[in-house]
Amino acid sequence: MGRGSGDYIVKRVAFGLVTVFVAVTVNFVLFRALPGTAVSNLSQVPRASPELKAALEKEFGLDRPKWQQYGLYLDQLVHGNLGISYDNQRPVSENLTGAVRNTVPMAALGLVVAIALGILVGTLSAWRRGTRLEHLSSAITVTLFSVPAQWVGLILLIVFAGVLPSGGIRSPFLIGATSWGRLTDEFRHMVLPSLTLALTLYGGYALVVRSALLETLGEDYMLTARAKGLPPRTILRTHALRNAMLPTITMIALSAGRIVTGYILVETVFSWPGVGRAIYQAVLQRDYPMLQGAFLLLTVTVVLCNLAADVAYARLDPRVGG
Amino acid sequence: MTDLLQSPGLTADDLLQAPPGRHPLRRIVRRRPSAAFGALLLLLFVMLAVLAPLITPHGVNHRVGGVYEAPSRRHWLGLDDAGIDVVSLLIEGSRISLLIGVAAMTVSMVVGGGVGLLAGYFGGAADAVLMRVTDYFLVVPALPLMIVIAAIWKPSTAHIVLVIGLLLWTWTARIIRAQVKSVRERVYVKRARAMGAGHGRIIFRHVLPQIAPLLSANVVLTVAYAIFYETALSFLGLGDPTSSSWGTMLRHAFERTAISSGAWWAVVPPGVCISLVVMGCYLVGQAIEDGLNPRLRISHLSPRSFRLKELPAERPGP
Amino acid sequence: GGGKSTAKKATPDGTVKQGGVVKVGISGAPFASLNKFIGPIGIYPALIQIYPALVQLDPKSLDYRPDFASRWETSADGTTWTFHTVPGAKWSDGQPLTAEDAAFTFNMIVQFQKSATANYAFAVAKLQTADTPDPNTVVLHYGSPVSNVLAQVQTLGILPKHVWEPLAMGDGAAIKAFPNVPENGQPVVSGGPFMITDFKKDDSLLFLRNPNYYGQKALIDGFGVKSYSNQDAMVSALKSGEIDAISGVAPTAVDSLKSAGFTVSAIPGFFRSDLIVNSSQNKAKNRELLDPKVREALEYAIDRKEIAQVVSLGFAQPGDSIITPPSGKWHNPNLKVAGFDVTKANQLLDDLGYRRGADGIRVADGHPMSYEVILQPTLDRAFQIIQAGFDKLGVKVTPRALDGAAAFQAQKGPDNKYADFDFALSAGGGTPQFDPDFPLSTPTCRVLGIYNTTGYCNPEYDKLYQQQSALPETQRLQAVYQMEEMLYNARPVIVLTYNNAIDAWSNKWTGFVPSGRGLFGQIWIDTFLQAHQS
Amino acid sequence: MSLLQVRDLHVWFDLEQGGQLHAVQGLSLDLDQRELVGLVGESGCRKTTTMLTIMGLLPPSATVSGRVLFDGKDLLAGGERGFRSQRWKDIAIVFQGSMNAFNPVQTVGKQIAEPMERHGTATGRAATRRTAELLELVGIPASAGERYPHQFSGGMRQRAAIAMALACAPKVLLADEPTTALDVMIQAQIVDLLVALTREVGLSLLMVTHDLPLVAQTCQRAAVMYAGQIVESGPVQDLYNSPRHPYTRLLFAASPSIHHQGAVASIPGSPPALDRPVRGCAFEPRCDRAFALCREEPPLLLSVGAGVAACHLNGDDIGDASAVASRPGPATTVSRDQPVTLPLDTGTDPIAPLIEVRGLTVDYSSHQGLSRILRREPRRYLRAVDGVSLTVRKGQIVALIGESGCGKTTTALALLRMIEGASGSILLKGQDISLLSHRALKALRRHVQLTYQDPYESLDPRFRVRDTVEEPLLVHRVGGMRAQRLELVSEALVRAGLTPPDLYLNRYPHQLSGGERQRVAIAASLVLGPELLIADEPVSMLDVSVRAGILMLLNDLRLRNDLGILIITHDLSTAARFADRIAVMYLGRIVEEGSAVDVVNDPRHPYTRALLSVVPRADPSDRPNRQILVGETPDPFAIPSGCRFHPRCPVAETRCTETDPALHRPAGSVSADHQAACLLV
Ligand SMILES: Nc1ncnc2c1ncn2[C@@H]1O[C@H](COP(=O)(O)OP(=O)(O)OP(=O)(O)O)[C@@H](O)[C@H]1O
Ligand SMILES: Nc1ncnc2c1ncn2[C@@H]1O[C@H](COP(=O)(O)OP(=O)(O)OP(=O)(O)O)[C@@H](O)[C@H]1O
Ligand SMILES: [Mg+2]
Ligand SMILES: [Mg+2]
Repeated sequence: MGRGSGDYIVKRVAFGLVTVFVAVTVNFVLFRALPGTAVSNLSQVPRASPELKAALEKEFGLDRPKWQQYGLYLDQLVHGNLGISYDNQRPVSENLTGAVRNTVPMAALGLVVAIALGILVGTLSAWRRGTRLEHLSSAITVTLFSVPAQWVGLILLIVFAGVLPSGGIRSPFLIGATSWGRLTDEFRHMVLPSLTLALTLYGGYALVVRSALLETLGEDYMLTARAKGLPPRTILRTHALRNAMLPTITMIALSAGRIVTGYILVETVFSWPGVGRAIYQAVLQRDYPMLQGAFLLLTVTVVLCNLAADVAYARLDPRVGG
Repeated sequence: MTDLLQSPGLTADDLLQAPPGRHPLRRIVRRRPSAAFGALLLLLFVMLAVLAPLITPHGVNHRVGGVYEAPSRRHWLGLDDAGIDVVSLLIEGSRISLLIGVAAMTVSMVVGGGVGLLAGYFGGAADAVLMRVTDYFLVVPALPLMIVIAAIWKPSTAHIVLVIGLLLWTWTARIIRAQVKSVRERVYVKRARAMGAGHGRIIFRHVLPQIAPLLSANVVLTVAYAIFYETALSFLGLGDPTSSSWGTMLRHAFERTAISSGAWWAVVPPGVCISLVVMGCYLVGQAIEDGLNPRLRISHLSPRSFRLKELPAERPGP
Repeated sequence: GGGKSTAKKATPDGTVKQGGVVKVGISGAPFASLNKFIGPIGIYPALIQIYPALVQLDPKSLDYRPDFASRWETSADGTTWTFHTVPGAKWSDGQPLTAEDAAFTFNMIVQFQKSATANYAFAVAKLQTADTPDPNTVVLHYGSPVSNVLAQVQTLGILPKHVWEPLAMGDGAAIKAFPNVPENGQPVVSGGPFMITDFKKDDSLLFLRNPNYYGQKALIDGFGVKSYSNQDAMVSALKSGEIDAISGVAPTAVDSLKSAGFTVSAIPGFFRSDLIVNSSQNKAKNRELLDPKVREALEYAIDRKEIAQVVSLGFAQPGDSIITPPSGKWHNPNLKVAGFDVTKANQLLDDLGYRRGADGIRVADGHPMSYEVILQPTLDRAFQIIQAGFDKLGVKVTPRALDGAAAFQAQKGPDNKYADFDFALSAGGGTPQFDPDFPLSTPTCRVLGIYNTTGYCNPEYDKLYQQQSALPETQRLQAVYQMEEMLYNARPVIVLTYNNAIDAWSNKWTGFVPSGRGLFGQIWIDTFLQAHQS
Repeated sequence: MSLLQVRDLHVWFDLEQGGQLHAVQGLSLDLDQRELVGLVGESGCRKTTTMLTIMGLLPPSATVSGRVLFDGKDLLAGGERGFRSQRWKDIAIVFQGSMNAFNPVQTVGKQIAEPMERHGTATGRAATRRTAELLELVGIPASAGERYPHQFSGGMRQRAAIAMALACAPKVLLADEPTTALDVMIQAQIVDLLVALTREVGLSLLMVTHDLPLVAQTCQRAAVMYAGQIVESGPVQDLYNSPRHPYTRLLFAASPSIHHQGAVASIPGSPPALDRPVRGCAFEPRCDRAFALCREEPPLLLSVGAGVAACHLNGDDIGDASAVASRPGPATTVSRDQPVTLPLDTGTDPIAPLIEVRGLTVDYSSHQGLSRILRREPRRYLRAVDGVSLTVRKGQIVALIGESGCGKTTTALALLRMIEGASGSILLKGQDISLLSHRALKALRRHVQLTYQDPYESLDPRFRVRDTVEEPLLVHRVGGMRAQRLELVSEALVRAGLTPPDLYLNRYPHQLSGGERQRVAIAASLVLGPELLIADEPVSMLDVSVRAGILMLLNDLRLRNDLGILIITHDLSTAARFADRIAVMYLGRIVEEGSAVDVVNDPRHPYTRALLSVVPRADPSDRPNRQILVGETPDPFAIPSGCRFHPRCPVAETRCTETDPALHRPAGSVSADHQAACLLV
């Protein structure tokens, strides 16, 4: 790796920082282009007075010029402060933490299953190309890939009605349950949304793994490996998969956008109070700090994922940066 | 979303190796049964869309019966939550959804193609700036951003098209940039430049035709994503509520508890239609990409081995 | 306390089974905070259960009855109200609950009404101060007579002084920053029939019976509320027994719930669907819409029955006044809904000389009668019906879908001029109160740009509004009727339908007293007080 | 009995569009212990296919019959599994294009050790030790085993591939084009290594190549392959002196030889596609000695002298390879790449220079890593061309030769002002173009044209021949109307030897052979009527059989049209045969310059001498004492002090490390215009 790859990582980090800065700025402008403000929402109360409106505007700093708001926002950010949500007056970070804590286990479960399934199915269908097994798995994969997530969710809801909880993150009415009881309850709630995510996401991964692996299998060094007398499984494991993982890693990291899309839909279908719903809610409430925070979170997450992918890439592929 | 569909390492070098017949696309599609199936699906829906005004049995704005009336001889797939014929809605929906898909794809191609071309062809500072912008759109989660933009603009079909198109272009831009960068280094492009040919000539006569096949794969796939996103936006109530796209149908079914009412006919058909079109696009797009990638044709680790013909071998010939 | 016990105890007459937790599903409506000074919506129904009020609304008589105040007197000039509170009451944490708490709450809101407590300013209008001559008496001093003091003090849930006093300092910023959530297993300090023991933002709430409640204790151990963003999932949860009741059932799900053996209650609700017509004199174009005759014609072209049928499957009635029927006597019974009569509507427009152009669209003052209707996406079905009716009238309407915030922004326009929009379809009637004061205040000049959605600003009306707020009840009723009629005739809002409050619950439970805002509503506290296992 | 025997081998491939391709047609081959056999033939003769069959590595679309006997045991009969245990242990292979034979994400050492572990010949520490030994054996420091393939240069990778093949001490090594695409010097190093291995390790080597002189110089026996068959085999001496098959003779004739001033001829046509049965002799359409029988009946492989041949001429003496010129030329009926003999002609009158370059220097700025910017290290420059002076006159061919990376292409691009960062003066017909504006440059481009190395890449695959040739006209807005332009295009095609032009106008590049493509590229350069043509490696990517044709064409052009031509090449024999003047380049400098005769016959610079000594000669008896330079061209970032050649120079003295020599007339040189940059001459 040496200096070349160090350079490479430094460059990636710099790009990531630039991207985050661009995101912060663009988001700031964008959200303020939303018609209506939080104030007009919050002042829809009986006998709200112009004073209430003014009070709120002052409180949120919305009475200042936009560039000043931007400066303040940047200043806050630099100090690690995401601001206060208009919606419930709690720090955005606290709200986000709550939402993230709800989303992550479900999403992680779905994602891990999706990636594992994707790699498995992708590998099988590339390796066993032309066999009946491959045709079958490809058909299923492509079908699931083509189905909108919300629709899969609805169908699963019908199918598992009565068997698994139909929505929510936990049963809020378990009074005095044991911690084991709570755990199984939460897991049961997680099954359907995670399954929906897994089913709708794995296809994409499988297809990427498949084409990456197919490409690798056509490389000359695969022929070398065969010529050396290595058994197919060994070749697959030691030569093909590692090379095929390179593009796959990048793809998985970049698929974060798609995953978030999946979350929002799945969270809507399964009444899941996670990040996706929080963003959606924040849009409706014009809760700028919350929106900015959530977008920053997502952007940083994706940038970090990409960075992690780049680092992994650099570790896996000695050519990078050289 | 586009991300997952592009072959990771396909480069223009590979494209070069594909013999440039007059109709490579047709050849590719014809050779694969799955692609033929996809093309057939697309053809079917395009025909539905084109013929929609003629073959829609009932108006899509007219109540012809009770809410969620069950399928009958008159209404094969029953009625929706406003007493509108589902078959008619599906046919009309194919028009709207395909229109949105194609229009958003066009936007995405124009923007992404332009950015990719400029960045890839001119490189340097233009490339650096354009790519950072692209990075932003790449890392910002598309659907939330669409939600925001859809809320800024009034949700007309045109705006939905713009929103989707403007967020889908990044992948097109990246792919085209990579291709252009590679084609730009092709010897025949250098030769043209050495000859004194201008940028316009090089771009339009040499570069674009070369990346056209891959672009066409991207085109088809982008249509699929556009439809996907329209569905998602509509589902969240951010689509154009008055257009009868498949996404709107799903939203109505969702909002008005079609499932609880037992009205599967309001939920299943639009979902199936969306899936079929997306599948069609995917199969065709993937076939084009695979077909263009010669590296996919060889596998050194095939489950089968070569065949052995027993001696004596017959010698072909006279 | 017996909060956690689910044992079934028989009441003296031996028929009622006590205990159990009722699990209620609600649709949408996320709740962000339990601090009542934050946000306009969502948590009222929760707070009414935990914070005692001096008086409460009685579901039967639809009048205010003693609650924490066992009786009250009014001075002759109507500016001083003396409430005698229940002695010996306690907060859920054991601290004494006295008139001091009430006075503290009122004074705090008065003190910070321009900042932290601004969203409750309406309930302390003209209130100068509250004092406590003795721990069981609170006296409210008003600057001038106020007609709806009882309605206001019902809204003003009493806060525990020992919790809030330390926050009511300085500029009051700490008031809004207070999370007010159950912590370390301790419920939110409550004085009402229930206390909140668990709060998950935007997800769920758990209420358990308050053992220290001064009034009649609930029969159930408690109830939980869970928010669903998917109606089907909620219905399916009810069917599978995950929840016991739904507050706010979609009309489309009623049949299936009934046939599955659930009790479905559909009662007149506080919910309206409105067609707002821009009534601002600033209106820049299409000024013919300001003409009452044109509005009348348009109203005749609206098929309210069809809307009630298609959108609400019959669980709605054609509407007239902006005061909904469950408001009891405040709803003016003399207003008559204009029927669907396209001929008459056409006649009216013909009489105005608005002839149809070549495309079938009428021309008014040189321009086609073609308008834009702002609507929230959920109202598109109603829009379709209105559009069909207007079509027959030669009036073209095109939709412009916007979410709530954007819709209001589009209506009031920049500078709050209300210059641009023509129509807006909205789901009205978010009234959290039984009292008509709030709905009547919406079309006043004072709240232009704040929550006046119509641009209607009529000094005469405003004067009436000012008057009614100080009149004794019988005279106030007349004033309210007069205002309702004025609005009906001016039609800043064409009320399309009154929608039912539909709730459903499992037959395992009985004794609910649903309000016009659903099971989990905020009108009265009786909903769950009488509920028990069947 | 031979160690490896291939008997009556047939291979068929299923074609995607249906039908079968009979790729190998009854091939038989023997390889004895410690023998070094060459397998020669044009590209597409199925040499690689044959190698893969021997290794059992054919794809599933292949059908095989025949026998591959190793030590008397039939490998084919055992199927894939049977092969798997044998592979590498007994027979190992060095693949064609070893660039891609290594897994890019594994260290080279690991990949070398891998088959040892697999076959159990050495494991763990022993495998590591053996890997180190092998690397040392092929001349790579053992520590390099820790490195990744991309960190190796081309030559090192080729060596490593050989080391990998030797891992399990196989008895037979198949080397598929082991030197193609490598520089002459590296080529010589690799060949030396292989020969030494047969001697020291007792290896039998089957070397596949299309370079007949290379075989002639290294192997004992050779087999000539054509269209999936062996057409002749025998001791190399016999093949050279008395070829029995016309194909063998023509192959020898097509390879220019450095000191033989005999004519060079290309073989017309191209090998058959084999997707339909061939009647008669497969070579018949291209054969200059064909007669009626050849079209009717396939010839049988019969013993002739010490070897075998498959020709109906049945061992008639068809003349020795070097004597082609004295005989009537090959049949021209199907000829496209018509063989032209070169009238020997050297010294042209010293007329005014067409282009004159003085002190050309080109710097490339390196990619500046971010960490380097952060550390404020100065930007590094790579001096690709350092003070080059060159002159090309009308009707003259000047050859610029040198190893890969020495700056030849850069020089050419700078001449055309196609790169930034060049300094020095460039006079085109007396006018200094080094400061011309872009607008003026466009006019200049009409006069100076460049053709590129790779004919497969230099044509736009989507352009018909006419579009390609017409493009310069359109760009420069000359030629007027469509019809006139067509005329110009046809004329250019004719000049480039593509007659009749109508046959080519509407073809796409993939419908052309490599030679034809290069001709089209040349036609496109000629269409504007340039005065100077720069040809960058015009033949290095082409098959031997067509190379001569292209070179003849260039030669012809300068004679007929008074064109000045600058040929850039790394092939000394080409330069020696066709150029009037030769400039030898090393690391951005011209180290020797003079008339072709002087440079070839009286080389003065040690580098030129070394280069000349390693050029393979077609005559197996002419095996000169080769002076193989060690190492490779140094990194241009770290140009050695003093004479930049001194680290590799066999005769360097201490002063060479200090003083940078200038070009000067070497002592004792007969010609006034012969110059060399060496302190010792
Ligand atoms: N799997 C295959 N299916 C069909 N044809 C094939 C296959 N593999 C090789 N060929 C054919 O074999 C020919 C190349 O054969 P091969 O590589 O053995 O020739 P070669 O003599 O090694 O040529 P070169 O000198 O270019 O390496 C090509 O024309 C190709 O069409
Ligand atoms: N664009 C570039 N940027 C930086 N360095 C370059 C560039 N092009 C060439 N070089 C370097 O300049 C040196 C000379 O390259 P050039 O291509 O002129 O060599 P060449 O003699 O033509 O080699 P070959 O025979 O391989 O074509 C090489 O070390 C090469 O790595
Ligand atoms: Mg080969
Ligand atoms: Mg070069």
